[in-house]
Amino acid sequence: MSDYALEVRGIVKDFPGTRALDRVDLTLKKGEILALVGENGAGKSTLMNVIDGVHLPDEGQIFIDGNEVNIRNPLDAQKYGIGFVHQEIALCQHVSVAENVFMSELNSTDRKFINYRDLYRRAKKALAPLGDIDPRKKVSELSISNQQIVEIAKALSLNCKILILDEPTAALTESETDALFNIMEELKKKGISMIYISHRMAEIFSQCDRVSILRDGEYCGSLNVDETNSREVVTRMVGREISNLYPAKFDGNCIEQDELLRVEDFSDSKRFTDISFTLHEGEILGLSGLIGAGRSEIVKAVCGLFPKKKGDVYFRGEKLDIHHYEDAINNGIVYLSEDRKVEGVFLDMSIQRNISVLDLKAVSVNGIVNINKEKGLAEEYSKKLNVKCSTLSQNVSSLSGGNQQKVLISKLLSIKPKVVIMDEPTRGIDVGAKSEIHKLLRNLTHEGIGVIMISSELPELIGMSDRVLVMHEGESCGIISGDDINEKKIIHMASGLEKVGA
Amino acid sequence: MIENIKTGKNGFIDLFNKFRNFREGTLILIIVAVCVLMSFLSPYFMTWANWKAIFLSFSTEGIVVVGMTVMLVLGGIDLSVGAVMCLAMCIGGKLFLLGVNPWLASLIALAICAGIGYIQGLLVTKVGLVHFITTLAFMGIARGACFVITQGTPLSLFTLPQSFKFIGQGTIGPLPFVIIIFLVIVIVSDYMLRNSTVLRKVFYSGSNEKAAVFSGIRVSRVKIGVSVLCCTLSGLAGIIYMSRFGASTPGFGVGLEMTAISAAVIGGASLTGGEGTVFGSILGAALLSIITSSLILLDVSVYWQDLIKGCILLFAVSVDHIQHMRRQAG
Amino acid sequence: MIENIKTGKNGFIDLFNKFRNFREGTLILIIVAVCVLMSFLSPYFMTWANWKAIFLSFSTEGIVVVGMTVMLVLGGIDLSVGAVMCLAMCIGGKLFLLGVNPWLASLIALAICAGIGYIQGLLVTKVGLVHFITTLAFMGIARGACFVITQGTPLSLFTLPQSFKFIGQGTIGPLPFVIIIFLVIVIVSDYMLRNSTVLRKVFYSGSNEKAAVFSGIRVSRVKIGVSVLCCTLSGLAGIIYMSRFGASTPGFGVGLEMTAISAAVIGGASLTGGEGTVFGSILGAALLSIITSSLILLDVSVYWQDLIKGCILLFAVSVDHIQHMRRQAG
Amino acid sequence: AKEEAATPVAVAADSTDSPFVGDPSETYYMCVMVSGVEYWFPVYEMMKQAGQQLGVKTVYTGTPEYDVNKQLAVFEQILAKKPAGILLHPMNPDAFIEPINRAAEMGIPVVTFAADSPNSKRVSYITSDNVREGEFAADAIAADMGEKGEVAVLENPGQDNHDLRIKAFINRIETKYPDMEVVARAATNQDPNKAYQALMTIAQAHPNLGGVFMPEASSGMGAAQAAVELDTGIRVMCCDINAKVLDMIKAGEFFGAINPNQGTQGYYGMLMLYLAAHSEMIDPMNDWSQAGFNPMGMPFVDNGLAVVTAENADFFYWDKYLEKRGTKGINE
Ligand SMILES: Nc1ncnc2c1ncn2[C@@H]1O[C@H](COP(=O)(O)OP(=O)(O)OP(=O)(O)O)[C@@H](O)[C@H]1O
Ligand SMILES: Nc1ncnc2c1ncn2[C@@H]1O[C@H](COP(=O)(O)OP(=O)(O)OP(=O)(O)O)[C@@H](O)[C@H]1O
Ligand SMILES: [Mg+2]
Ligand SMILES: [Mg+2]
Repeated sequence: MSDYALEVRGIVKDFPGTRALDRVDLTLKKGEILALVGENGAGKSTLMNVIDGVHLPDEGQIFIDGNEVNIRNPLDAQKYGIGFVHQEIALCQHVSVAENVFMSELNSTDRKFINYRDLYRRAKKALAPLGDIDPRKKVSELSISNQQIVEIAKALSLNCKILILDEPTAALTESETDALFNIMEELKKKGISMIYISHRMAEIFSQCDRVSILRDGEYCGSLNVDETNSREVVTRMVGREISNLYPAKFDGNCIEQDELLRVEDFSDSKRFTDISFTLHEGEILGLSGLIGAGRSEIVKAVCGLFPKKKGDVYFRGEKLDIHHYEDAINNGIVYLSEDRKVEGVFLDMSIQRNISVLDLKAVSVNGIVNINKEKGLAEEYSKKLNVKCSTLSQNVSSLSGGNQQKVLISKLLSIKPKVVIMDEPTRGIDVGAKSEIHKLLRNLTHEGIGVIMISSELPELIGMSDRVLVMHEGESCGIISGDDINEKKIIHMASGLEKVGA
Repeated sequence: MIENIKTGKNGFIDLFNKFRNFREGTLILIIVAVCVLMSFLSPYFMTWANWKAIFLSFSTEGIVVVGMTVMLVLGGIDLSVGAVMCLAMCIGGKLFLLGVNPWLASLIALAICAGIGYIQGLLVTKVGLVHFITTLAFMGIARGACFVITQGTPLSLFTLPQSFKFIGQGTIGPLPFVIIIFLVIVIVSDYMLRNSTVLRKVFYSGSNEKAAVFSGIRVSRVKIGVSVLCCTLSGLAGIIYMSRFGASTPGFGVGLEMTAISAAVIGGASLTGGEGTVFGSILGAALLSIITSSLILLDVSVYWQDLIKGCILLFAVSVDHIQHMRRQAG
Repeated sequence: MIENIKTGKNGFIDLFNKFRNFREGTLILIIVAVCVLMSFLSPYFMTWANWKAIFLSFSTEGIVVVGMTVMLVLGGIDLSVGAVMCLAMCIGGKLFLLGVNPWLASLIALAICAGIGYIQGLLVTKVGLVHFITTLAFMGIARGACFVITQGTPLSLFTLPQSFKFIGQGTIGPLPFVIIIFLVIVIVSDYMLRNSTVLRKVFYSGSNEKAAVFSGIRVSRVKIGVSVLCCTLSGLAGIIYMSRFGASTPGFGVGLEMTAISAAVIGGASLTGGEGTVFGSILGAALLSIITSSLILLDVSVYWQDLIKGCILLFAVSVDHIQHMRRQAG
Repeated sequence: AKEEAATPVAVAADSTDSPFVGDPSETYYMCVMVSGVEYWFPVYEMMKQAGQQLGVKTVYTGTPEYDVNKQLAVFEQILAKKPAGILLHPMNPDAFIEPINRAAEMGIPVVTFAADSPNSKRVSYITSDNVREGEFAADAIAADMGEKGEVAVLENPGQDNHDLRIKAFINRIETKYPDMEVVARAATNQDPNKAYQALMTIAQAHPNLGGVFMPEASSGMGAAQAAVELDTGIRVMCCDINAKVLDMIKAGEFFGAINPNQGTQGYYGMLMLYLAAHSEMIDPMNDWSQAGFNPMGMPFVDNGLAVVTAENADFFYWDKYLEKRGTKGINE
């Protein structure tokens, strides 16, 4: 009887064009929380998919409690007590939350019929610690953050011995994240072992016992959390020093700059009311608020992607009438959605086609798309954000989560926008790339571009924003700047306890 | 007549409030509306005899619709239902003429249909063909087999024993036996599709195959099972027709697949899978039949019938859809 | 004969290496294989007369297939193509008999078809109905209109001017004019669908509608445009048939929608949108026609034709699919 | 055929081998649509017999689909085989004008049967008169109903000969029988189930419906079944027949059927083809040689029709007929 709950040796996994995993070893002690870190495309998800039987390895062995096992599909994995929270939300949209949570159980049960009343009751109980979601609702009616919660509850419902969490907090807000951590504590006390994948060092050092590092599909060692620091970990996984300092903010007072975008008392039926703000050249304006504050909705409305009742948008002082997102784009206003999979990528289309979509005219010669131009454009920006791929003609579905996000950002920047609105821009992006993107955004502002940034990661928001608009249940609680921008104040305002300059 | 209006109206309002927020609600209301309208336009419409006719006209096809619904929920499609139905009819009939006991003959026919379903399932899961093409090919194969078996001329099964004819022609009390079979199948399958752990897997697989696999569901098995079910039900319909018409016609059931799919889609099923109820599909079938026989009852010129039918259909589904959106919004 | 084999074999190998990694490759190889086989089995197969017959038999339908392909790429489906085609035929014919200049009559007919497409588009985008139901309803409406216009009996357009008959019956050199029209449309549309900025948007919309919206594509416009295109092409086919047959038959083109969809799907189009090429679809149509006429050329008993056809189809698509998978694996 | 035509007398004189013995290499094709339908079989059966008697080869072919386009393709392929003659059932009259004329130019005679292409250069057209079929049916039903009461029709709109039969029936009822009325028309498109539903429904709207007529046998089966279940004495009458219809006629569940005597269509069709192909046999006193038309001038033949009732039904079973003749039907 070994003291390893899980052990993998020499796992190799090849995909057309890439070797995702190259003789990877990994050990998971009983009752520990193991952090698995690595750059985007390092092979973390692939390794987990191999362990869960989603992908079959080309070489290598898997041991559970010291015995070699042969996992051919997720069902086998379940039998061995492995639970898996997938990075990409995989839920049945047409089906009730409750059924999604207990799908595996419903699959293996001997009972002939479903007792819905009981199912809903138990689902409510299972979801309670994470958030308040109606188990009768269809998943399609939930926001992504809530869908992520369902995904987690689903894995927990297996009451497994080994739990794999692949970037569970990427789509979660602070509060929900904390709730998740409490649960992990509980499970740990019960002696359940967990593999926790995240790009947020803070979380890793607060929650995990050990951290294992993957780089370019190769295993490069593990460290005990209390014997190391984030700097070392990052250096190991990226292979170079990363200054996790945020780039210098706008020096001087950005309000004195020319106004770039002015939004005047935007209202819709329920999600937001009387929101007004201005964005100046070279400014990064943060939008903060708890989940459901309606941040996404307001910016979508500005771009003509969400219906509004009243409100005007002025660009450089002149009024724009934006009926479709197309109009916004033509005025150099672009929006990055928080829902990568649904509102972002064309999974079954090539990288270059994903990047060129925003302004096809730019890559066309009298009505015909010029493949070389298109390729050139894609190359330029995928380099800029160094997207990890074998060719630009491979489908986006074959990219790692983080790299898909990078493709989306490339797509936005490819049209040289004047106002960039980003909803959770660094969701699922590795530390190195994250600071790259931060630098990139700041550099953009130096060229006089204005950026509006929504982020549930307060440190990021605080680190980047020159000013922050805080929202509470669809209403503005005012704009803060300078030293006012700090966690305490923002959380205070976001929970509706304080308003400034109202 | 006046009373007629009253009850009509009241019933309407009651139903309306009752069904406001329930998927099939609007469809039922539309059907009721059509019926009320018709009961003014034609004194014969609301007669028991007429309703019996309407029911008889779609009850047997209804059995096929059930299978098709499950197939659509899975995200598949079955173009071979009509041909397979006819094949069961022809095999059963031929065997009977060769002296096989009709019940045994029917069982063999059903078994063969199930077999076809199984092969279709294998082609979809193992080879990875799409349902559309697979079943399209089998539409040709089964139809061809019908012609080979019957040598192109309808087999007259005039000598079928009364006991067997009872399936298709007998009545229990006032109710034709066919309708009883139909109702039983519909009620059972509707309940199963909503509540049984086995059939729920069809929804899961159809809604998001990946998610289903991650949850440990053997999607291939589900797919094979559904194909078998769909073909077997078609076969059953064929046997019933054989018993009702006492004949095996090689050209029977051409175009049935479209009728069945239409009924299901009108009833709220989605061609992309994950959505649909047996009850809804049957309502869809009912609506189509009611419209057809209404037009005949009103002696509408044959040349105008298709046109008017199309318009009514369009109107009905639009209303249904708009209501559905409202419900989801609020 | 020996030489025949040689060239056949060589050509085969060349093609094979050439087309290894190109979507339509396998389909082409399959078709070549069938032809080589047939050229041994029947001396008549490789005759110019036979090929002319085969081409003629699918060239006009091919125009409809083009429209259907674009529709499938969008993720929609059009069941009304056959009826709309027939409608163009009937309107054009009727107007001509009423003394309208045939060219003008044809333009009016085309305009009406485009109008139908526009209405379909509006119903899909504004009301939010699915293509299946919308076009199903219009299948009935258009077909009904045909019967109303012609009062059920074919209109004989014997007096059509030679200049107009040329569209459908004329030949340029050895080539029937129909085939030339067909080739032009296919080549142009294939190129456009692969490269034009406008039609690229159809792929985006079909691949992920929401993402398309979030990329500033006016998906509703795209959808309406495609519906108009699809119906107009169907109308054009109708006009060509009218000129070729010198008649307007109300029952013409029944079931064409299935033929067209099948051809496209065999050619690699996906019913869930985002995939498909005009070239592939046309190859699909060609394969179907070649199989049909081969069986007739071999004097295969009519009973067996459907059956054998089904089997060949199944075999062909299986091979194609397996090859495709191989290619993707690398 | 030209130079032979120059010396017709010689051929006739040489009586040792009669001109009525053809060359075994001569092949005559029968070309139809929806080739699986039994209506054609008796036609071909007799064509085959005539062919054997003349010592020539016959082939049955056509397209399984109900599709002009495909039938045209088949026709073209037959032409490609350079046959001696073609017995054709054109699905659409005008669509075949050009191909038939082309055949004529190639010296391949075409005889149409059951449906015509009047504006083409086909040498001859043999059919049972569709109009008379409709009128016969009307008279038969009227007589049995005492020339008064309500009748209905089930149609297959779009198919020429079917429409003719319906129109004739309605016309006859309206003109000849003042006390009778066609109260309902429904399209059933040869679908037994649709026919079943239609008659069931019509019977509701017109409780004392006395009879129903349809131009084809498939609907007949369904309608008859409905009539049996309704049990209100509705007389079901159709054109064409099949085993099921015959059984019901014998059992008195089916009023009667009109059979267009297909066999003779095949036999005379073959003879006319042969004569047209060997036109040198004929030298009528007209300008054929100068004008260049085929001296086998027989533009139209009415092959009569048969009313099938319980008394004579036994003679119309295809399988019994085949058994009696001991042939393999269309498979040879
Ligand atoms: N289905 C596939 N086909 C081809 N390549 C693939 C496929 N799935 C993953 N890859 C490649 O495998 C490598 C590892 O991907 P993986 O998703 O495991 O990275 P990751 O560590 O999870 O990155 P992230 O942190 O962004 O999620 C990437 O280069 C990716 O492009
Ligand atoms: N598709 C949807 N259907 C129903 N409710 C939704 C949907 N999307 C979001 N919501 C709800 O609308 C409210 C605002 O949405 P959202 O959560 O995006 O706001 P937000 O302030 O942008 O928060 P987030 O940080 O998640 O972007 C939330 O209550 C959310 O649950
Ligand atoms: Mg990952
Ligand atoms: Mg949001």
